[in-house]
Amino acid sequence: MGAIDVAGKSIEVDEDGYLLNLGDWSKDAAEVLAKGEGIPLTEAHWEVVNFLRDYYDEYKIAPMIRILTKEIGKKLGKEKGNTKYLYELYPGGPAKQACKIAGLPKPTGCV
Amino acid sequence: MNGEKFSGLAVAAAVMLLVALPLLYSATGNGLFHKPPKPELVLPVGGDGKCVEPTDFMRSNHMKLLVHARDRIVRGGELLPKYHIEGCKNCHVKRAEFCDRCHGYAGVRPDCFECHNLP
Amino acid sequence: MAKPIFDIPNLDEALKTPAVKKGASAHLKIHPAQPPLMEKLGFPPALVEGWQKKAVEKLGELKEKYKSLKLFMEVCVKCGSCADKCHYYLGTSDPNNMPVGRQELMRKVYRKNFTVGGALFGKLANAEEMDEETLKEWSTYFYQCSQCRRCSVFCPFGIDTAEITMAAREIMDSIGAGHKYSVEIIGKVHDVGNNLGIPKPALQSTLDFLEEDVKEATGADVKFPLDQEGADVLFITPSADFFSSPHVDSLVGYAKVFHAAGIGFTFSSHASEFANFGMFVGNYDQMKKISERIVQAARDLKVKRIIVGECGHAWRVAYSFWETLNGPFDFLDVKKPMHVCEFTHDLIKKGALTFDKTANDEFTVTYHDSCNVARASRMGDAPGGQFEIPREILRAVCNKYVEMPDAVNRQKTFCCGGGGGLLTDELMELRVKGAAAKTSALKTVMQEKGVNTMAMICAICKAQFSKVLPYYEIPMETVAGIHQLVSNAIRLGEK
Amino acid sequence: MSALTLFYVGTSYLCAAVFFGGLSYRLAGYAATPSPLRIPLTPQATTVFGVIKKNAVSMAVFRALFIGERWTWVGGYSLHVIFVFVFLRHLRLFINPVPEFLVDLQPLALLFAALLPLPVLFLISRRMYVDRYRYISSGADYFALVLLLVIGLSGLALKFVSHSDLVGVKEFLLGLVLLSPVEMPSHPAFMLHFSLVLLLGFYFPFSKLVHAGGVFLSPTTTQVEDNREQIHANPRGGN
Repeated sequence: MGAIDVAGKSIEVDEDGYLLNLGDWSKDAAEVLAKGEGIPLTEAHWEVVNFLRDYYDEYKIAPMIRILTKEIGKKLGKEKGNTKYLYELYPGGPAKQACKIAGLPKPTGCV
Repeated sequence: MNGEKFSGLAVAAAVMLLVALPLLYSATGNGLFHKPPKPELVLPVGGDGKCVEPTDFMRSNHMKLLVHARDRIVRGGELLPKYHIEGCKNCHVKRAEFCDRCHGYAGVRPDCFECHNLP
Repeated sequence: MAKPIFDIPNLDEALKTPAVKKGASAHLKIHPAQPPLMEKLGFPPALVEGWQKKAVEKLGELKEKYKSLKLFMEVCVKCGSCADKCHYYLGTSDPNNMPVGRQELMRKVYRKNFTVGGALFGKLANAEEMDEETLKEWSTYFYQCSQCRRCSVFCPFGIDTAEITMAAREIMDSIGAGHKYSVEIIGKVHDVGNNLGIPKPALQSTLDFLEEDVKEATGADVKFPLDQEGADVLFITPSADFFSSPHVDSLVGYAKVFHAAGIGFTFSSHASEFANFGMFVGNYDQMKKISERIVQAARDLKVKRIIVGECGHAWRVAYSFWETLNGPFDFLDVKKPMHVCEFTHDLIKKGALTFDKTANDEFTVTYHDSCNVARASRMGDAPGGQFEIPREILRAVCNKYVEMPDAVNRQKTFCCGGGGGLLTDELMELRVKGAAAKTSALKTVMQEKGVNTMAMICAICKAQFSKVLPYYEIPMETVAGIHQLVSNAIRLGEK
Repeated sequence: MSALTLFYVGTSYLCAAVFFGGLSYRLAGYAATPSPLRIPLTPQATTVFGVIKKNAVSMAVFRALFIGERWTWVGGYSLHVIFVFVFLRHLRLFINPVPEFLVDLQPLALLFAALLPLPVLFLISRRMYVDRYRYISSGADYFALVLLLVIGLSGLALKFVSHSDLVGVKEFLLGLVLLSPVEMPSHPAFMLHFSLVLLLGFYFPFSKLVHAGGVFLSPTTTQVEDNREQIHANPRGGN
């Protein structure tokens, strides 16, 4: 267990660096989390983060990767609607790395 | 009892039985609690009743004396009448009544008689 | 991918026996399970008072409960035949990852407490008490075993380290020292119905999405029904199939097979998970409770039979354990669980499916035998069906199929490196190193025979290889499910 | 009866009790412990006959070791084959009359039995010089091998160096078997050899040497794999 510092405020994270309390998330927190992963957040990154958060709000789980790619494809054009593009944005994997930055719990299972 | 447990116990019993088999074999021959059988030898009647070496020594070592003697006589050309097998015949007249008794008992087959003829 | 902070094994050397390096993987630790997670499963929340004694008591209890444990503790002659057969030893060089070395970690406690020699001679007889140091070793190295059973193939007495690892984890759980990954996942199964924690609405939306997606791509109305009472078949699959790639492509494949064969099936939201991590933690009651959900779903949905998807350890649980745990399945028409490969294979043999094999022409395919399918279960009527049936499917749907070398194939297959409850990020170094053995074989057929696709039927293998192959500069797209390739080639008779 | 004979006779019977009792206890213990779940190592035969057939072959040739570690197989297998000849060599001292075929076998049995030190020395040095085996070897592993070595050497000494009165030895051993002990031949090499064998007998049931019986009871290799054909209930019931 640890904590990250977001604008002077200490926020608890789990062993893998995921937020313990979803309510603690903010855009600043996302920036800090992204920095920890070595990822500079661009507009394209935010597309993914926002979609994940919206989906999570509704379904209490991150979306299937296929749903995510299709959604990104719809928004940003077909050539970006694939896993390869997502891995370019989030080399650690869209499920795990993007979820972390979006403040979602870590998807665990046979994934 | 389920099948596996039964087969397990059967295997355990079989292993034990395999080790105990010789005991059973012996026991059926003579019965337990009887002194073990031992070879009955017909000893020479004539002579002075003494072998070339003491009896105890001969029991453990006659084979070596004979083999050594053979080597020295046959290969070395020596004359060694004392340990020559032909000398044994003077007292131990019948192979079946002397040699074979112990050899049969211990399951040892000597190769002396491949060449030497002892009736 | 983030730069690794550890050495990546050289694949050319990966199958060679390394020199012993003591403590080489001692730093690879699991995350302990937090108290609430432990309590949910009825385990003590944290290390209990007098845990040393309690651990020994539990060991004593388990050795009387499992013949395997008792016999395996006592008959090892330490011949060393297993020593270099473990992918984790090959990958890490740590002697505690030699199967016999791992077993010794438990055996020394066993000797001390349950053998005359150990009690009399102590350290001289390699007997030691359960203490802090021992627990540390246990919680390290019993989480560096993927329960793949490869060692037992080479053991003259069939000693299976998996049985010992399961017992060790059961003992550790019972004294309050659990592994977060497995314990958390089992909790989610009880709460939500699947490992990933996908609630019913999300599951429904995912399946709806897939229906649309397949319709778009093929024009066929392939159904992905959920909780449909009275369907012929209850289909149970690992929840990763609803979430990850390439897993989902096999999910699409299953649905297409049912569609093409005209057989109705349904998923269940109550039992939306095939995986059974109860086996990984060695807990009989958990394993039973987890699989009970599936039986319940089958009763509730009034199906005639249960068919299961591509998952290795769960197939072992289903094939070898289900009826013992939850049977008999008298209420079903077909009482034995059926693997989706058996199902598809039967349909192919009957001529009920047609394929356009050229759809897979861009792939030169090889097959990875998953450990629990290969060494702990069967498919079809004859021993070895678990090897032949998947291969026959692949040959039916692909033009280019290639075998991996015999030394790492079929019964002698190497684990992907992520099985047995080790598919967790904190063990990434172990997973990468453990994958080296099989990956080196893959690389051989890639170089020599132009293989670009490795098919498999295990959700863990798929996730693990997708993640670790890039460390060896092999693209993650190399990984495929068998029904993914079926999906590519199957003709749906429409469009 | 001399005090020495009395001591050896007493110890021999105690040893027999410990050996047979201990081994039975251990093996029956394995047999009686349940296997709640079916765990055969697959692919496995689907019938009892099939499993027996498969194991008869793989146990007779030490198949797993053969495919696992060839040099250890060479040492281990030859040692076990030699045990068979050692058994055939000694059997004549425990049974009477001696069957003819056993007498015929003696020269051949001696030829092989006399090789015993070779695989033992090989197995000892393997443990000493290969790092993996050195790591896993403990005092007990060396003890068993060294004990075998000195038993073998003392036995060979009886044949080749200091010959004993074989008739006296057989009478003594047969007396033990028939529960009617007689005087023990006081031959130093024989006493040493016999003492070491007694030690082995005492040690056997407490040690890894029970693998000799345990190998037949291992669930992974001996369970029939018939989950498709049968329903297996947990012999313990619910858990």
